[in-house]
Amino acid sequence: MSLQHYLVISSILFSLGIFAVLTRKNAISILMGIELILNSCNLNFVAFSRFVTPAETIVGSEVFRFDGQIIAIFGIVLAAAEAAVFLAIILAIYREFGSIRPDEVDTLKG
Amino acid sequence: MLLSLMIFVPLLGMIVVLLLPRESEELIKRATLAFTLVPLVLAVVLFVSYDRSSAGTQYFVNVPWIDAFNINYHIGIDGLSVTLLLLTALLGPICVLASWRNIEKGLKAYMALFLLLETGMLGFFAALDLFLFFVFFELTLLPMYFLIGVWGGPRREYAAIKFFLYTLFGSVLMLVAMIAVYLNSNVINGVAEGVRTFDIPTLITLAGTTGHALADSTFQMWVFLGFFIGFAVKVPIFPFHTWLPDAHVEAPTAISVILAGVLLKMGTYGIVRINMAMFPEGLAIFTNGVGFWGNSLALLGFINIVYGSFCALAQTDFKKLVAYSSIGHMGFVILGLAAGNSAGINGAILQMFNHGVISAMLFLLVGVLYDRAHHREINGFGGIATKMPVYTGITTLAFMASLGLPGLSGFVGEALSLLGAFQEFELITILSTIGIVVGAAYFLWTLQRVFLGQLNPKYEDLPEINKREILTLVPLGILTIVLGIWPNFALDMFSESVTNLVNVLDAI
Amino acid sequence: MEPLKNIESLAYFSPEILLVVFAAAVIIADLLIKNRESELVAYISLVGLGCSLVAILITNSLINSNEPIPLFFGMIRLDGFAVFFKILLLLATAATILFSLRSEELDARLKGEYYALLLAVTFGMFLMASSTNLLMIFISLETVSLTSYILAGFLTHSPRSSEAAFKYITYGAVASGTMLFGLSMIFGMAGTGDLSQISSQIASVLASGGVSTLSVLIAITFILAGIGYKIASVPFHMWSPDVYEGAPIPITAFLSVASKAAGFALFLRFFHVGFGKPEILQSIDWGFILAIVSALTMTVGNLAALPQRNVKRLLAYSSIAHGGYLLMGAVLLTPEGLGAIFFYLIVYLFMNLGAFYVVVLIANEAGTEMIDGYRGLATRAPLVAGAMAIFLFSLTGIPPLAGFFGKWVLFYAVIGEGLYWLAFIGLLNSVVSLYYYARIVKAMYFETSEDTNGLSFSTGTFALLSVFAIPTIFIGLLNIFYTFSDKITLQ
Amino acid sequence: MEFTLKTFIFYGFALMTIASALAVVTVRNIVHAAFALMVTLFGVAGLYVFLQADFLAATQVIVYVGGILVLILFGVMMTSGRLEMRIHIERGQLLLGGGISLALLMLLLTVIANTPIWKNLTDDGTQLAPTTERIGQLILNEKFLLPFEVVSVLLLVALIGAALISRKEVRD
Amino acid sequence: MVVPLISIILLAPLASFAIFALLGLAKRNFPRQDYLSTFAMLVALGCSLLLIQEVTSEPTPLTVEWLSLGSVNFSMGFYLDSVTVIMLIVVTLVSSLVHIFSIGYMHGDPRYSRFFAFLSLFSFSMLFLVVSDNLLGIYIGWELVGLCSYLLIGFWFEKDTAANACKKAFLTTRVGDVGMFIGMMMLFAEFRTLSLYGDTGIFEAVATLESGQIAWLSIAGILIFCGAVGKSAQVPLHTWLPDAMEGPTPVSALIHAATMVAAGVYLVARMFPILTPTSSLVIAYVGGITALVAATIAIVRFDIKRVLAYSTISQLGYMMLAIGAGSYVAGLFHLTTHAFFKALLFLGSGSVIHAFHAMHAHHDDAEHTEDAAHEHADNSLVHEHGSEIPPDQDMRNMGGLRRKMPLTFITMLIATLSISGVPFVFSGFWSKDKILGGVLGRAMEWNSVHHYILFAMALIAAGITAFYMFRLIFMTFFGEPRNQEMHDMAHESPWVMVVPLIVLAVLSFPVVNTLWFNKDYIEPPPQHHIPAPQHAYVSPDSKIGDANFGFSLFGVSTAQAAEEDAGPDTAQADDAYHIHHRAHNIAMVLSICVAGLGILLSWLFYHRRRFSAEGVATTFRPVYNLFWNKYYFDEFYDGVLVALTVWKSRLFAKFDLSFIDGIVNGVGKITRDIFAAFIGFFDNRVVDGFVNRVAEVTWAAGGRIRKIQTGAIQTYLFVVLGGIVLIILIFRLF
Repeated sequence: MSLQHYLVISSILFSLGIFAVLTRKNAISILMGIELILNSCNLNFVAFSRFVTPAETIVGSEVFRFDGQIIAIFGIVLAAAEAAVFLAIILAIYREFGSIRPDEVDTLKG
Repeated sequence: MLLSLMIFVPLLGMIVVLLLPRESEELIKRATLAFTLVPLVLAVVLFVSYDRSSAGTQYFVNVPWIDAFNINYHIGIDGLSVTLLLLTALLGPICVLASWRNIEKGLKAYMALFLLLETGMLGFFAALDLFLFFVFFELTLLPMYFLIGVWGGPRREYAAIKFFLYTLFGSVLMLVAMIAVYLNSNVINGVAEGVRTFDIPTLITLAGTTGHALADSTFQMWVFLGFFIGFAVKVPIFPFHTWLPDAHVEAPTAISVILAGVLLKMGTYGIVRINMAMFPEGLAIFTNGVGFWGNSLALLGFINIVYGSFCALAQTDFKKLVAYSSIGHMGFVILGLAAGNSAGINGAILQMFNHGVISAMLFLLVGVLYDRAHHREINGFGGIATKMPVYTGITTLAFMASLGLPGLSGFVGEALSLLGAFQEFELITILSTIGIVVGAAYFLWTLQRVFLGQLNPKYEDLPEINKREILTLVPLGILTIVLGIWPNFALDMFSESVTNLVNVLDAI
Repeated sequence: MEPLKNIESLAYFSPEILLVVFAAAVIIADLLIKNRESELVAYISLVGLGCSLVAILITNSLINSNEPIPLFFGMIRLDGFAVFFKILLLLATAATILFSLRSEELDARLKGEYYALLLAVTFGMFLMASSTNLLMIFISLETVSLTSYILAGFLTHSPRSSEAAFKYITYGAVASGTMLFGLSMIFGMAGTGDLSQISSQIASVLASGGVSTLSVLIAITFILAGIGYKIASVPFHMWSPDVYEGAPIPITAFLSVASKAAGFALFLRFFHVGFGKPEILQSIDWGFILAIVSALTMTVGNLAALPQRNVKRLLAYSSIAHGGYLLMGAVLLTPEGLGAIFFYLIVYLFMNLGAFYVVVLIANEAGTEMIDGYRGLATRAPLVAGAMAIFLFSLTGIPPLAGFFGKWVLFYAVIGEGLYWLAFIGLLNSVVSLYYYARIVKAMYFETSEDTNGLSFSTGTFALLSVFAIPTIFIGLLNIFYTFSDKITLQ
Repeated sequence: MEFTLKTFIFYGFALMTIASALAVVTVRNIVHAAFALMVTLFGVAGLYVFLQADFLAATQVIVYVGGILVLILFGVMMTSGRLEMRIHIERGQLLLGGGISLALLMLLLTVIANTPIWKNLTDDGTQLAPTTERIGQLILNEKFLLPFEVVSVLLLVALIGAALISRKEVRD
Repeated sequence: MVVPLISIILLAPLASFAIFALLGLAKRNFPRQDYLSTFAMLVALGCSLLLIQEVTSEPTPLTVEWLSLGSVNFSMGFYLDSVTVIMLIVVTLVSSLVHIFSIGYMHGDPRYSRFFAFLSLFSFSMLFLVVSDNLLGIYIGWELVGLCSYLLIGFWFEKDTAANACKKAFLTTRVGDVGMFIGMMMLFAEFRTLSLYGDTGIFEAVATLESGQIAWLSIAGILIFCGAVGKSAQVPLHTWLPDAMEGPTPVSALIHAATMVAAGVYLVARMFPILTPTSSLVIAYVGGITALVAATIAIVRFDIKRVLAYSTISQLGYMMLAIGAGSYVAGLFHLTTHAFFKALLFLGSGSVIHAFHAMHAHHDDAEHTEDAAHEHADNSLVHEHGSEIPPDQDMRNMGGLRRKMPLTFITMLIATLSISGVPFVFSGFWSKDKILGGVLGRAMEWNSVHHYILFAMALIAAGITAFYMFRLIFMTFFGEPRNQEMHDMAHESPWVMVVPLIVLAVLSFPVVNTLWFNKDYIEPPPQHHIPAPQHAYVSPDSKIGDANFGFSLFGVSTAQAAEEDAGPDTAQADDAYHIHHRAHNIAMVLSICVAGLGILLSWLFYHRRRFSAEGVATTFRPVYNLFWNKYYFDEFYDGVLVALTVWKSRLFAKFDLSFIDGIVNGVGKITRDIFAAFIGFFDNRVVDGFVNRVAEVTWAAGGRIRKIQTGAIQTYLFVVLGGIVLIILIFRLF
């Protein structure tokens, strides 16, 4: 369970997210891909927080390694906010275009 | 002060004209005329009061402008610039008069732009700070673009943008070269010390200082090229010339006059002021007659002469013919400059001035005819000498001056250029004389087709040239004759400066 | 200087706080006001911006030029750099609000939310300009992005607007996700989120071989995706034409100026502070990559602008190109480069906003965004046409307009670093750009329209127009604009 | 590394995460995909636990699974009558997408392989103190107050914005 | 006194023109421009006569600085020696007479005033040319007379033939002028000055050249001579002069007989000191060939003015030959005598034409309608050369006029006798004889084949001259009228026209001319690069020649005079004198013989009609054709130049059509059709095309980039992520 394990997992998640984003034909699936990407980032932060960042020693032997974790928390919050707005926009798109296929929303081009 | 006043009076005029009500056209015209007459008066004053015995800059003003780049509002005149200032200032009111009746729409904007243009041109010839020089150089672009584009002929849009793009392309290279010069202006023996400068006189001195970065011949060569292409577009030198016929054909008469009379001179003036004075080493690479590039500048002059002349011969549009003849005549300027000796450079500068006067006349004359017949097809006329004897007389004068008839101004510059060039480039000069014959051919042929022969019945009622038109032509005609008889009138102004320049060039 | 703690920081944070307070005030006022036509909320926003400006100036007087003040345990930093960008962003926002007042696209009933969002996005941008911590960088970026998505999609019954928002958020989310991944890698390499510490840490691990060059490079490139998308640099620019075209015009103007400026603030701070150390540059010459990116950006922007018929879209490409010009200065790492960016941004602010303002006016009066709609404008509305011509030629960089001086300082800085090739490409691009800018001028001046009725505008319109046009003429000619940036450094 | 129960469970979680993520990007039925995503999120939460980020693991479950995922499902319900995605994906797009993803994966793996400071950092088994309290302090009183406040503004904006945009009809 | 006098000489005609031009701008006319111009010329004539007294033995240039270029200066000034004064008097005298003649001849022309103004301008230019002391000044005058010639040839510009002729004249001479200019450039490049006289002048500098350095000087001399070839209508640039007869006849008399065309001779004489053996020989040969060619062409012309034109060319060739052969004085002497009698001949022919004036007007009308028919069909440089002769100039329409116009007849007869070289009483004999003697003398002295050939040419030409001149007289004045209608209309000209004829007739007698030659008035300048015997020879030549001529007139033996004059000189000079003396006697005899033969043949052919000219023409058809077609010079220019570009068949077709055109037109056509078209094409397609291509590529690139912007968001994401991969890979590669 070394750092590299986690990093490999997160890399795979990231790549899968990218794959989803690039190939899925549904806006919501793209959102899911984005969530995968964000999760992989968070995993990275937490892993680094655990293994890399210097520990802060508050009392006795208690060791805290936090920066990464807190970044990850904010990451989750941001993901939530983004998801909310994203879905709102998907609804608007659905209303205007009657479809949430990303390749059908292409009136602006050239 | 006098000089600044002269440069900025037209700008003031522009503001005044813009504030005038659009409907009062007479007022606008008169105001414009007044605001162009002021620079003329001032130019005459400068011309007369200029101390001919000293070659140095006079009437200079040097105040800081943009400290961050050590840019100064540095203006001043030497013999060369005062001559061209006079030309510019003279053509100003003439062009206003030439536009008196035939601007049908947007008179106010036209006059305002014209005044702006005049400020740009005057400033350009007076600027002694490289940056200022460039700004004024470019300042002429915008008004010109609009003047051609709005008030021009059927293909005006194309002509305007072509003019703009070509010139901008050239000036972009100039800008790079300019920055390079500035950046190296404080480097001596590889060490940067002191402040950088755009001051042209200072730079000229520095470029002659041994060990200075500006004096390095490779550096000079590249910078020379940068500036040269920028100016070459303006002159225009083959192969950067194709904007000129289009611009001329489409531009209204007065603008053609300015274009041929002044704007083209900006290119050659720049070559003298910057390329030759500042980068003699660079110049030498292209004019020393040695190696592959050694004859290139003279060759360009030759190509311009022959190419322009033959193109002119092929034209059937009167104005286009005159436009191509301009290309040919500017070739003599280039040839003379390439010679780099006293006769050549003096001749080239004189040719600049003379060509300004003569081509202005030619375009005015074409305009007179166009205003009456509403076309410029040379073959569509014939025999109009019977109907318009005075017009024919003046045209003959202008043609003769342009084809280099001795006794008229065109000859002196051309002859001196050739005399000078022959000392350096014998074969090229001899070949260039073809231009003299072809020049005579196309002008005489035009004269024949338009004026001689049986009167074309279509033009039975062609009215003779009127007083206002004569008024625009007479000063130019007088200059043509006076300079033909007494060229020292102009030459005196700049021959001292040229001597200095030649000394610099000879030192290389 | 030791980072200030939270409470101590508040005083220095007052401009941002004021923005948030006024955003809240706008929402509350909107609830209270019954008259839907009232423009009060807009004026409240303007007052908020004014107060914020005053606060910025006050905080500016508190900082010693050489010593930036780290706030909130070093999360953000108050320095001349931040102050400059804040003022710039504030002006852009104020202009956007004024545009919005004139715009007829926007739904009058949603004003409260609209202005509140504008203030919020400004708040986010302020943070972007002052963040010195990876977390803050990301959060501020996301704040701006999210708000921008909403603003771009603000037109409720416009498919174009919704599409713009959709593309924007999809693109933005992927880009920011990628960036976050990159940030996490940097975090993992440096073990800290603080930029200045990152700088030294990365330098030392690179030196010790603790990380490979490639790893840092990949991380930087990932981060570049996020920042590059904000400044619309190739290859991260593709959202911008579509979004600019679809978004309400004031928002387009805002995005093209403010968002881009904030992006550059972030870019400069991140790269110059985080990776500007010579040791890092020795192994990873990201300046060179970005120089190529910059050349590509302006070329693509200018070339793609050539065939456009829609003025808004054309200006979108144009602003991509201008992003490319700015990027030239950003890769230099010299005081000249920095000063050039500052100067260019000021100029760009006026000329680009001015151009967009004219687009707003024409969209309102003539009901079109197409170039054909500009035909004969010179006779129908001479002053507007004149101002537009000034803006466009300034964007081209024709003297004596400010745009020329902006380009001048940029190219000067670039050539000063010996990047002749880059300067040359940039200048050629200026020539190309003339062509499409001139097409609008051509339509306005050289062509005539069937509709010859004069367009009438209010005095206020002309006043606002001149607020943009006059600086566009004069900024370059005045000495002071070249010198103020001397004091501003990035540490 | 010894093969203990702990490692066995770790690998289980890892496998679960990756497998379900794979399902997220491949299954045609979008609801199935959403459920796969849920599994992934749980998996990641499990990994957090392994990393001794207890508070974070909880947050992951609550916010992600409880919030975001539900939101996504709502989105699915509101936008599509049919849950099956019978949309043909062009082979080219698939190949290119797969290529780019793989390339990125390769790059990232290269980074991991080429970063010595990340090597040999194994879980030393140190038991960290529960993090919740300290996190609370950091966020509310110390270093992370500013991000926290900013995020609150962000959430407010997102709230307003989402409401604004998704609203079917503007109030009249 | 010199400067004021010269100034008045120059300014008087100039003022006359200036008044016309300035009033013209105001669209007015001076009421009596004719009197004004004539008066100005008379004033100039008076001043010229006064100048005779002012010539000093050591002439010095009177210069002002004209152009100062620092290191190089150009000065303008006057140089007054005997040659100048002679030229001044010839020019002012002939010009005055032509002015007076024109008052009658041009009466009633719509552009009457303008004609006189142009004449004034011409006189000014010619006088300026004559008095200039430097090459630049000469060149200025040189071109100005060309301009006036252009204006006056094209005076009746409504006629297409006139319009073409004036252009052709200007352009053809300009070709020569360019050569001259190149020569000037060579001199300038070497000596840094264009002044001829004085310590810094070219002549002084030439004297110091080593003999090894004169190869280029020969070239320069020949190039300068090119100017004279153009101006003086020497082969091969002579074709413009016959066409120039489209101008009013007084113009032909003044410009194309007496003055301007002689300026070439004057120029060569002025440049005498720089001539080298090579360049001298070239000049002499060109002159000789011209003399012969033009004379043979003149035989077969029927247009009275064209006969005179070819005669002029021929006589100018004579002069060139003389100077080229070193007979400086003889050449100038012939210039003077020729000026008078040829002016007389032209004015006489003008008087004849004037007699048909009513017909002329009638003909004009006809031409009008005809022109209107194919109005402006002629739009190219090429024009169908007007080979048809105006009826009032066609000698075949004349005959028997001696009774109708006795005064004209008598004066013209005197001139004809003079030009034919009828001995002793007529000036032409003496000048021609002097040339022949000079050439033969040199041939014998140097034993030079070249000069023998030249002598033969000159002699043959002299015979032919006598033949065709009498042919003219016989056809015009003797026999029966061939066109009764026209004959009936003919009448003697008014006094204002006849008086100048009489004056000129008087001037055709040697008395007037001899006065100057008698007093050693002309001193030939030294030639530094002609071998020594020549040097010793030239100086006595003039004296001996003059003495010989002068004394023989007064009935004193030439030999005696020569002995007295030559006095105790070196043995070499003595030798030279003897050779010369012998040569002169031989030449005189021969010249009288050929002149007599020529006149006799002419009498037999055209008066007695013993032989049929047509018969001879048929017998010697090829030769006749050669003459009739003017040695195909025009066709040659056209043909050769066309051949460069047009394929063979077309070339032959043109020959077959007897397509007559001149060099200018040929060049013009080629330029128009091929060269300029190519350049125009080049300009449009290649230069512009390149730019356009760049623009297109740019534009297309814009279109490509646009295509990437598909509007589908996933495409954009591909670009983003692909871009990231690419950036990394590219950077990795470097």
